[in-house]
Amino acid sequence: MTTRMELLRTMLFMRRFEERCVPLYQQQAIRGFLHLSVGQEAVAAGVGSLLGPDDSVVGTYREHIHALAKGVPADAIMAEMFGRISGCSGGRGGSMHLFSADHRFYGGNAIVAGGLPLAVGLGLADTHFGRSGVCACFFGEGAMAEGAFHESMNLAALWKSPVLFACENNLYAMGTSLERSAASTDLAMRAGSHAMPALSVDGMDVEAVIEATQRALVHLRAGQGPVFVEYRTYRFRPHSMYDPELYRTKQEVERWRERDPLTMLGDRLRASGELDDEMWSAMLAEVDDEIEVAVERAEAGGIEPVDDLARYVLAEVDHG
Amino acid sequence: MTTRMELLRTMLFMRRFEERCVPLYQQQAIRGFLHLSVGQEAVAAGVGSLLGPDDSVVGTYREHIHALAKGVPADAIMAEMFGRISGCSGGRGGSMHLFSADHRFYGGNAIVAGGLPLAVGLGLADTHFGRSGVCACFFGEGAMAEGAFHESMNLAALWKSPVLFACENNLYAMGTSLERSAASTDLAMRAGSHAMPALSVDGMDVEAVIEATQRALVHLRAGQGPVFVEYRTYRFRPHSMYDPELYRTKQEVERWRERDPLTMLGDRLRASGELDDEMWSAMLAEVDDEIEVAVERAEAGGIEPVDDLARYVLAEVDHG
Amino acid sequence: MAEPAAMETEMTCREAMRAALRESIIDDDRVVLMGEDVGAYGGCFAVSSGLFDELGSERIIDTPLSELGFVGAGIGAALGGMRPIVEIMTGNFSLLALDQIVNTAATLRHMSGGQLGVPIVIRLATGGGRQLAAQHSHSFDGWFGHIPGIKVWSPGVAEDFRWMLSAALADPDPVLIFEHVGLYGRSGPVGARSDAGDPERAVIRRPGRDLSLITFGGTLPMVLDAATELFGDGVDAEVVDLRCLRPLDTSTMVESVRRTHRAVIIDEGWRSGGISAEVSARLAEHCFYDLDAPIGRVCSREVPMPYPAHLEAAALPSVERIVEAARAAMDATVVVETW
Amino acid sequence: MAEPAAMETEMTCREAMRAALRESIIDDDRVVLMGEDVGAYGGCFAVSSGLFDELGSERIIDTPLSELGFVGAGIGAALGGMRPIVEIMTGNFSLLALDQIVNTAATLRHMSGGQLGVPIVIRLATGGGRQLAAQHSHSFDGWFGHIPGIKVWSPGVAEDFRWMLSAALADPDPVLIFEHVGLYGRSGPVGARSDAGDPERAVIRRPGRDLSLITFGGTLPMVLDAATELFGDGVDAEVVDLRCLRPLDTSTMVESVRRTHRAVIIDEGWRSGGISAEVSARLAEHCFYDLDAPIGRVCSREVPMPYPAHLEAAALPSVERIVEAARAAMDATVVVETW
Ligand SMILES: Cc1ncc(C[n+]2csc(CCOP(=O)(O)OP(=O)(O)O)c2C)c(N)n1
Ligand SMILES: Cc1ncc(C[n+]2csc(CCOP(=O)(O)OP(=O)(O)O)c2C)c(N)n1
Ligand SMILES: [Mg+2]
Ligand SMILES: [Mg+2]
Repeated sequence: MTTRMELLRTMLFMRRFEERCVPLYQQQAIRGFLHLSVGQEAVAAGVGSLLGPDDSVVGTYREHIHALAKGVPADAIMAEMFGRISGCSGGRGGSMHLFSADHRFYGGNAIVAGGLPLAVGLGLADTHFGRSGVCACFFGEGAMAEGAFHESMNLAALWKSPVLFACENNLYAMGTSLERSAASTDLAMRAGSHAMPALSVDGMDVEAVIEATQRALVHLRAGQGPVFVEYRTYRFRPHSMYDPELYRTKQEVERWRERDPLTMLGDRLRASGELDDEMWSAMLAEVDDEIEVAVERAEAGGIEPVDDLARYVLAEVDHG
Repeated sequence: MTTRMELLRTMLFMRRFEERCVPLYQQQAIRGFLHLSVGQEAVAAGVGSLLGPDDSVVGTYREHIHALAKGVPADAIMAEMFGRISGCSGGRGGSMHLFSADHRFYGGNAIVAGGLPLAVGLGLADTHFGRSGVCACFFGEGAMAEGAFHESMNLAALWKSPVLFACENNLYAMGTSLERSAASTDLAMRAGSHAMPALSVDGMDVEAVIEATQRALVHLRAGQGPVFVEYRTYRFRPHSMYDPELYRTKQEVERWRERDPLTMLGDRLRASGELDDEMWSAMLAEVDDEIEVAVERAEAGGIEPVDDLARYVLAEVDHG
Repeated sequence: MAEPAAMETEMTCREAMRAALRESIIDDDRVVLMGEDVGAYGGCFAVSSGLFDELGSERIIDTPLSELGFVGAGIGAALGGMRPIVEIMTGNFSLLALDQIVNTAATLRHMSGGQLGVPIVIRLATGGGRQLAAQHSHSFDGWFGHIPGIKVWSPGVAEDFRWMLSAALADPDPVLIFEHVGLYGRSGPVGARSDAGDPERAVIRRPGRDLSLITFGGTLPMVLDAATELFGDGVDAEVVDLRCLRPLDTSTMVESVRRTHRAVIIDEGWRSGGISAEVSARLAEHCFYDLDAPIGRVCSREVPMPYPAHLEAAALPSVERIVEAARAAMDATVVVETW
Repeated sequence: MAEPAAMETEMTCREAMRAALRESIIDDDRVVLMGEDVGAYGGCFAVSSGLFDELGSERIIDTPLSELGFVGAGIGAALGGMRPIVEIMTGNFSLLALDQIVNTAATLRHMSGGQLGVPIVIRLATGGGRQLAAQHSHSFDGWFGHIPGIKVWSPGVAEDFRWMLSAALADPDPVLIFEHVGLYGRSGPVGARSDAGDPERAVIRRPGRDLSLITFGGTLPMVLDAATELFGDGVDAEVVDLRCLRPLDTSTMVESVRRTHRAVIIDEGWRSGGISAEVSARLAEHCFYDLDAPIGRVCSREVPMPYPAHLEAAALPSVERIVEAARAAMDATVVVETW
């Protein structure tokens, strides 16, 4: 079992890692689209703490912290955002396309809901080969409007594919709020209509996340088919670095910041005497040092020679 | 109000019209894929009896009787299946692509669930222009697995588009039974999850069909948004003319034939003294005569000159 | 009525399209703009920014993430008498809606024997150059040119961004407008509509005698730059802007090549089976006896778009590659790119 | 192990593919067949008939009507170590799954820097000629040839129906196999696998000296008929069966044309932007100084497929049109079809 202090550190690392990306983006060390999860750390950290090496993860374009949660090293992620050959996708993917076969981290998918069918298939393969893994598939509430969501839910339920459909409901899909994009905002009910258990949980409270996910995993690991969990969360920052945030008020963001998952857990740990200011400062310093190392390593990474451009379109094997 | 005798005649016409297609197909007067609705007449007849000229209909590849129900003349439909220029689509569409702009009959769509988004848009346009029409959109239960179904349901509910989602649940999609293709076989519950009223009704009983549809239409015509109705029905014949029917037993078909919508209504009319053998024979003869006229007219129809092949790819107007 | 545009103003392609959208929606109550985040967010590429506040949510319709659904709904709305402008955020996502475009919008008129038409306009951002990697950077513009029953337009200058939309809305058939993301920020002169010409005719953007550089959309600026560079070297290149990829204006390009006897096609799409192949094939058919050199093609390398700047730049057409191909054509050889 | 095939038997293309499916599934427990009605129904075109009863529902998986979903699930299963054969009932429906094919299957290896491969095989029935009209008859085979990261194969003879599948399953990348519905009932000799050759190499089905007729898949039989007819007229045509539309085997076709100096391409897809354009462009690039006549193209007319027999026949390539185009090539002219 992951301790509460470990969870706090994991979330802090995620937070600082992503906050560090902001100036790097402004300095143009990181390019393309950059989607941060700041505010949503409890979900990735909580779910991630319950997954093992045999389990797989499918993420979205907002997947840095999910990759971290699955154990992908911070420097490989940072290097990827820098487009370096030492990146976890060899520099070819960038922020939206992190991959690590070794960690069973299958992306990194910039097509909204594009990863869901993959998760069903990954689960199918685990079942087919009698392997014990489950697949945690993350997506936003906006993805639930896509046909791919429904097709995947039905297929998974029909085939009892061990997929945790982990919906991070942060209330917005870019600038479109859930009420403006969904006739029914009761996400668990919609998911449940495909004959699978569906729960909703406070996604700002990492302990609640863990408790709900544990319940889901019992069902999943018993081979009883997929489970849907709605994690109610919020992103504190814009959708991406380009977003003028015209669609929500500063006050709304402030209200949600009061439920910052780091503060919520931190306060509990302080109350129980497990954490004090000094420990916090030490943790912060340690985390920041680690991140700085990741940044330095990323900067030091080589870039792929242009002559290699055509590599990896097809496999480099002789299958004649 | 359509009388019960009129409904019986409508269903009889549909039945005899489609049964007449079988030898015509064997004689190769009708070609391509041919999907008959024999057994399902109560749905098209019942719903059709409640639609007016301002209402629109979107069908599938199994749409002959829906076209009839919307008032498209039998000879134009038969001529279409013959590929004649006098056909309701000028001969270009065939059995799967019946159209009649005059009757607001928008196909004839051979992509499963392909018509549903269209229906949402037709409803949107009616609302946009303040017109009173509603759109009756027919599809099979198999179509509910397609992403297009869910996207359309959500869009319609969100936009309060006046669409009657008329699901003809005949238990099979080609050879795949509902239990084998849907994790949840509770269709109304799945539809209802998109925040719209959803009913289930005996689709073999035309009076039940009418009653349920009337309720749906009250909601629709009041501008309160879409409604889903599941009509529980059965096709007595193979999926198309190619189907070896390996997936169901003769006994199952026989059991459903006991609930033949024509017999059910006929028996009631006999019981109430509205129908006797003589009237029935007269009706049958009259209907068959009409159908024979349609066949003769179809046979007499011209074919489009080959030189016209390129017509209708784009509009023939000068918009320079 | 929206105010008429002043004569010959300078504006960015983004502003030009915004003005066109605004005008179309104000002038014709059948017109709406619908798509993901076109409204409250202000448009992913800020094209429709401000319109939601001005014109309201009934005319600027934010849709859920349902590309297949809302494109199909747009088709239905067009059948019902509306003139919907459906925005698909990028051409990459249009693959989700392709069934509705190809199997429905493109076929309805023919299948119905001419009874039904689908006057829908679909706008799609397209192209690379912004390090958005393999799921956000591809150019499917030319690929859509394969489909009968639709039209495919591609503005390359601010003037066309300003005036193609109203022409598309006046067209009774489905028109897809591919807008290269790299052009939105570029400025150019915009004249009166009547000067814009038929959007389905190619335009000579630079006359020249020695060879024809044939292109469209996002690569037009770099082709003009290449022509300038070539001119410095004594090669007088003609630049043909196709503007419309379906139907292709064969005669303008054929006439150009009959004058210059040499051609290089520049297309940001992949080479194999792209629109560059069709242009080449047509020239070979019509200009077989006129050509003094093999036809060159400069396209994107046949790889999913890589993220890092140096690899992306290497994957995309460039002034350098265009100049090299043009020089090869002048030498009557061809740079055959093998991938 | 499935029993080894007897040497040189005669079988229909349908039987050949069925034998290939059966063998692959029996021999390798990573392999499954999944798709709509492949199981209990026996396959829409009866290709998999009997396999469900023999091999069971875990290996012959009937899917719901969810093309995007089950193609994506197939991709995921391939990532998970399976070797799924996903059947899409007809190529027309593949447009619903195109996002998964193009944005995921084709990009994953590249995006992940070579870590992940997608060894999926997608089988699609294709083509017209059965009066199935505008939503069931189109040939998108060549169109898919535009996409880097996938392979597109098209068997034209029973031998290839028999042996392409195992080669596709052995390939670490996504392979699409387009099977023309008009071929299923045709018979041909089937030899041992080792004789089948690399499926990505074009094959000369009939050697000839006067001109090259280049084709693949469903049009191969009529091209061979046309060659026979031409031979009666004193024209000795070589017939090149491309077999693989991506990667195109440029050298075989180029060598053929360097020998014959004339070429006509026959493709059931639409002409504009089809694979015929790419073949033409490559020949123009490689054979510019070898060609004695413009390259001809015989394709489907650029219309959504009409239902009536006479119009469908007029829309599709025919022996007559091939012979006419070949004669024009012999006269060093070209029949330019304008639509
Ligand atoms: C198929 C597709 N359509 C549109 C987009 C553009 N887009 C990227 S993220 C996004 C919003 C997604 O919202 P949600 O699923 O709630 O996830 P969140 O960003 O809130 O984490 C949109 C519209 C896309 N990437 N893919
Ligand atoms: C997108 C798509 N996939 C597959 C098919 C092939 N197909 C035609 S009808 C059919 C079954 C549809 O079943 P259902 O929706 O229940 O309607 P029914 O035929 O029972 O009326 C299938 C699989 C198709 N036409 N379109
Ligand atoms: Mg969200
Ligand atoms: Mg059914």
